[in-house]
Amino acid sequence: MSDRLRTTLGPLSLENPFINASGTFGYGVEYAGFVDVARLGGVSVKGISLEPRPGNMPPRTAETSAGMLNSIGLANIGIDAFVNETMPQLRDLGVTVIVNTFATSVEDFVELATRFEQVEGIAALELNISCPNVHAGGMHFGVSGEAAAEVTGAVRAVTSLPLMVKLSPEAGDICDVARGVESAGADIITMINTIRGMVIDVDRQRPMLGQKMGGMSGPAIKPLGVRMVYEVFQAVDIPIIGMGGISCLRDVLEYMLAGSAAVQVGTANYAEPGISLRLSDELEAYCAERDISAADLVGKAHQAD
Amino acid sequence: MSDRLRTTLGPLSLENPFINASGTFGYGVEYAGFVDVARLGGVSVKGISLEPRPGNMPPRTAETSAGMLNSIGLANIGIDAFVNETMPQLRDLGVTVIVNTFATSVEDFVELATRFEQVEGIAALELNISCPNVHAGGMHFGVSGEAAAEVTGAVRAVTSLPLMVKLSPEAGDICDVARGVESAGADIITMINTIRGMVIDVDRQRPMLGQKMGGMSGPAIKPLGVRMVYEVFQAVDIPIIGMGGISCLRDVLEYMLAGSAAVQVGTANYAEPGISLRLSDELEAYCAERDISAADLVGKAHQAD
Amino acid sequence: MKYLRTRISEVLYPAPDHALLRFSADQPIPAIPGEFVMIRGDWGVHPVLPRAFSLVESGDIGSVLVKAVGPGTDLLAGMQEDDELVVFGPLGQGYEVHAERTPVLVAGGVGVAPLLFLARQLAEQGRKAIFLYGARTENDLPLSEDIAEVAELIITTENGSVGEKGLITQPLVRVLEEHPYAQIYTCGPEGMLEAVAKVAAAADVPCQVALEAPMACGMGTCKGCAVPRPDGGYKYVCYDGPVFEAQDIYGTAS
Amino acid sequence: MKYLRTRISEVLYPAPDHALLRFSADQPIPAIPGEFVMIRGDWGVHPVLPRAFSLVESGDIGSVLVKAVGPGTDLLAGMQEDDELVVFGPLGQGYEVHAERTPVLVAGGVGVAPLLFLARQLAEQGRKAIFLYGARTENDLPLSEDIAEVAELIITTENGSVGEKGLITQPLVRVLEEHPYAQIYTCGPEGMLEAVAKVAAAADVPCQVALEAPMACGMGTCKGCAVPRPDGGYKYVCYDGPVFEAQDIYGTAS
Ligand SMILES: Cc1cc2nc3c(=O)[nH]c(=O)nc-3n(C[C@H](O)[C@H](O)[C@H](O)COP(=O)(O)OP(=O)(O)OC[C@H]3O[C@@H](n4cnc5c(N)ncnc54)[C@H](O)[C@@H]3O)c2cc1C
Ligand SMILES: Cc1cc2nc3c(=O)[nH]c(=O)nc-3n(C[C@H](O)[C@H](O)[C@H](O)COP(=O)(O)OP(=O)(O)OC[C@H]3O[C@@H](n4cnc5c(N)ncnc54)[C@H](O)[C@@H]3O)c2cc1C
Ligand SMILES: Cc1cc2nc3c(=O)[nH]c(=O)nc-3n(C[C@H](O)[C@H](O)[C@H](O)COP(=O)(O)O)c2cc1C
Ligand SMILES: Cc1cc2nc3c(=O)[nH]c(=O)nc-3n(C[C@H](O)[C@H](O)[C@H](O)COP(=O)(O)O)c2cc1C
Ligand code: FES
Ligand code: FES
Repeated sequence: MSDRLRTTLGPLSLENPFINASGTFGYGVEYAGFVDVARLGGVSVKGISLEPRPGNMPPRTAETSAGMLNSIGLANIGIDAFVNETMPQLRDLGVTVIVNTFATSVEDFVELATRFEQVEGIAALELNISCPNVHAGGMHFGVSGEAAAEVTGAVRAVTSLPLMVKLSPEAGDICDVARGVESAGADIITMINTIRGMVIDVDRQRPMLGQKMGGMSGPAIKPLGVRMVYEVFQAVDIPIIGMGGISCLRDVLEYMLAGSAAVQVGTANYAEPGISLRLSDELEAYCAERDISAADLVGKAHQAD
Repeated sequence: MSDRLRTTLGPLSLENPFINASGTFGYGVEYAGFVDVARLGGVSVKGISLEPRPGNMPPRTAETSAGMLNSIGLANIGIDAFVNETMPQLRDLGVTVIVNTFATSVEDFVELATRFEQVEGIAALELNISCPNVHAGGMHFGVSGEAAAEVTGAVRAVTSLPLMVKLSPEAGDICDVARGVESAGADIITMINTIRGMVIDVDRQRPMLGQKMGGMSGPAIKPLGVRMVYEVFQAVDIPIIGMGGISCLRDVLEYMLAGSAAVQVGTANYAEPGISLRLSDELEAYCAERDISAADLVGKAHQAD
Repeated sequence: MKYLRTRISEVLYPAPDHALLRFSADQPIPAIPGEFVMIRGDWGVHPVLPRAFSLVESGDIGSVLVKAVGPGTDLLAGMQEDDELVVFGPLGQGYEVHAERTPVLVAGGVGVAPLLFLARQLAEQGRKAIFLYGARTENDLPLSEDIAEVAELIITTENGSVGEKGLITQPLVRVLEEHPYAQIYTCGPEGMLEAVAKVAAAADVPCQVALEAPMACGMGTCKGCAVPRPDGGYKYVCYDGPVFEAQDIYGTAS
Repeated sequence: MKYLRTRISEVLYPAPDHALLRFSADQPIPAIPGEFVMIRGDWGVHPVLPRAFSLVESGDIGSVLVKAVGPGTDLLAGMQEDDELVVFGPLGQGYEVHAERTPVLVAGGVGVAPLLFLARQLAEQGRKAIFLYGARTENDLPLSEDIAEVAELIITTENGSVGEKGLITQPLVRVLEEHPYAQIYTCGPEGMLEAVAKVAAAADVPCQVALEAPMACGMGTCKGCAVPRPDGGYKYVCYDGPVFEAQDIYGTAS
């Protein structure tokens, strides 16, 4: 692997700009027998909470046109099991670990960050702020710049890790939220998380999912993600990691041209667990042909003609 | 056509619940030679403004996964030509005309409504509030309940026509906007309008559309529309006309079960100008088989098991 | 095999709306009957998810029996020799064969796939299984000739067009009377599995059922394929199963 | 014809990546060369829009020549006899044939479609057209045999694999010198149209060009297919065109 794909994201440096998105690649270890996980730019693990969570009532997934809904309910093994059992395996495998965390209060976000501060072998922390804040009537942290800045600032105060904050497309004003997290000390913005949708089972005449609504992902949301990355690129100076519907090289190029310095691949992992490595090879070939490095593509679509 | 499909929407009664969506069926007259336009539940004409508009820089359309973007720029012939030249043809054809209007100030919305008050043969007025309000720093009418209520109330005061207000999925809180327009006197809510997306031409390394961003429509946005109709059905008492990605009977059923008393078909008209009549026949057969009327389906997905 | 991009080497059509897809693996596939693979073709953006299929054969050649029931299986059933596939597996827990108990295999429709694999494996070990195969009509009985070669085949159809008229549980009751010291291995529609489990419980015969659930990853990572446990909490079809002891799913109540 | 759900009656493959789709119309298609139809197959949710194709034949049977360049045309070019199509048209403004001027037809690649239709129509009227056909290689010259039957065919290829090596404008210049009292009808890639228009203007010969633009409705209703007018404002390819007088598009400057 030459250096054309080396990616610098503020304090974080990656071998290549391909990160597998949280919730779509487990904890990474499950794929060790299938994919050379150490070669990935990084793995954002399934969202970790203080306590283990069993998840929501099934059915938890449904397919939509060029996309899918999920209402997994952030099922995860909890921080203890992750730190004690999973992290050692990830260190042995040489995976570049990005720890995705979520909580329903600022205090819990801070406690998670504080505890990960002691853990060896973590490349970055990613805050999933698309969750209801129980102390704010369940209004989720991701909808306003203020709420997002509050949790970002509180975590920034206790962590020395590169700090990523993951934005929700349901934000009232995505640029406002982006500015909020930047001013509060985030190093990197990752976007976009899923947007809520519903599928109705016309035979049962009820919502398909046990939880009724689920987060939509996949190619269907790509134009939304590219548009929002394009807008946020003009609103902030910190690097952006784009995602939402990436499933081929062309999608990667669109996100980079819009302003993403790196990308995350989510739903596409289900169909092809090794897709990020394939896309990484394809991007390298693309850059070699043009004798450029991937970084040269970032934000190019903003240039005046 | 039996009465199974007869649809009552507050003050408005339709032969069947299929309306062709604004901007996707022209002014209706163009299709006279292709489709029995009088048999349609209704036609929501291309958005009408006080002045004619030439539209935006091309390219104006781009395709996305299971959807499309458009940045037509609300090109239209203006109210004078519409009233003097188009309306007489629509009356002759016996089309159930829903006049979709848009403006960038409350005053202009009011003037449009006032002038249509004099025009014969209009079944309903539909306000497209997904437009920037020039007097509110371009913040569009559709994003807040307050702004939406203001324009709705002002138009309500001058029109005796059944009043539809069309909601944007980019609303900060769609239920808040729905309650706002209901309290301000709207008779019917239509939803959803397009959501902004972007496609980048990787060869030119620039946004594909002349206007950079465009409104996304088609099957890709259906889960979003169904979810929002489901939410709004619980928030208001006035009838809802659902739309967003409808292209087959199953889609129609999903929207009705979620709470739509009628539907609008948009993008699907491009591939098959007669699709609404075909779906209407299919819905009638579906209802006949089960010996129910379409109205029996409305909101059924909300029943507890 | 684990995970590969391969091509379809042969397509057979054992029944209407059914296709048997064979593909060559880079390395032999060490699979146990009941284990499955996730498969997706190069068909662009819709549908996005791969589909789960029980292995019918393993070795240098893998094969799956596809019944067309929706968008994904329609596309797969329409594929031709040389078309590209992404396949990964074998995944999940297969059947645990009991060394002494008389093997009674109960298949419903496309549930025949993993059980033909099992019947062949038993035959190789010199054990002839009793194979109960139920379907709606004679058109829903793919691979029955192959079964007859390796097992004692008993067929039922709901319309009586072939075999005994009625449901598969009728002959099952008789078979269990003749062979009380049996082990049931079953795969098929939800309703059939439950009925078979009831009969098994009543006859006090152990029963292994292969479940289905909508899946995204097939690898135990997405947590999508949850099924409630009778004792609370969830099991995951893709890695706790798809094969379960009947009572772990339906409780001992049944 | 206007608008119908029909089936493909025949598929021919006149060149690599090209398919000629023939379908039967409920009523004869009264079309003028240069007019087009919008076509979409029953391929589910992606891509959503129909595609525009110039008619090659009208009458009881309609046909279009499809060149596979992307998702929609790949799907159409892969369709088989009996597959369903939704077709509507004829749409737009075709070529206006001048009664006396020598007809000079200039086709680039798949732009041959409407011009073969025109050449045949002229032949029926006893007029033999001069048909200039340019392509990259010999593999990009579908239907040239059909043209030779009805017109005087002159071919150029960029690699010289067949006909004269170079661009079609070379023989065009010569032809216009021999036939100053001519009318040009052209269809092909943007660059070629502009070059042809230049040559025509220089020789003071009237020229009709058939344009393309991404289309949604094809009916003049969506306002998607706008092209800027040299004198400001927009023209719409689907109903002001696709055939235009060259100077209305490129101005008299060229
Ligand atoms: C472990 C396992 C092994 C299987 N083995 C086989 C096999 O050998 N042969 C075979 O033909 N089929 C098998 N199936 C079922 C097969 O995966 C589904 O039929 C397929 O996913 C349906 O996809 P579709 O797009 O065709 O239809 P969809 O429209 O996606 O689904 C059609 C119907 O099946 C339901 N469904 C969707 N996904 C699944 C799913 N993964 N499992 C069960 N139901 C689903 C839908 O709710 C709908 O009712 C297996 C499933 C599992 C979980
Ligand atoms: C009036 C008219 C007549 C035409 N006649 C023919 C014909 O007889 N035979 C034929 O093979 N093709 C014809 N075309 C072009 C054909 O419609 C496009 O090639 C087709 O729409 C491409 O769709 P796609 O999904 O295959 O590729 P896409 O990926 O959609 O497009 C492939 C490339 O073509 C461009 N494109 C997309 N849509 C159009 C469009 N409607 N017109 C032009 N470029 C487009 C895209 O920007 C991209 O560069 C005609 C176009 C028009 C407007
Ligand atoms: C099944 C599933 C589970 C997910 N779980 C998480 C999660 O735990 N934390 C998180 O931040 N994002 C989660 N996501 C969102 C993805 O990380 C990603 O933001 C989204 O799916 C868009 O990318 P994609 O279209 O490539 O999938 C999940 C997505 C899916 C499909
Ligand atoms: C090309 C195009 C033009 C449109 N113009 C208008 C318009 O003028 N006024 C309006 O209220 N909605 C307009 N819409 C939005 C549609 O009416 C509809 O709300 C949206 O497309 C979602 O429905 P669909 O997915 O069925 O297309 C337009 C949509 C398209 C695709
Ligand atoms: S399918 Fe993903 S956990 Fe089972
Ligand atoms: S394609 Fe719709 S106006 Fe021309």
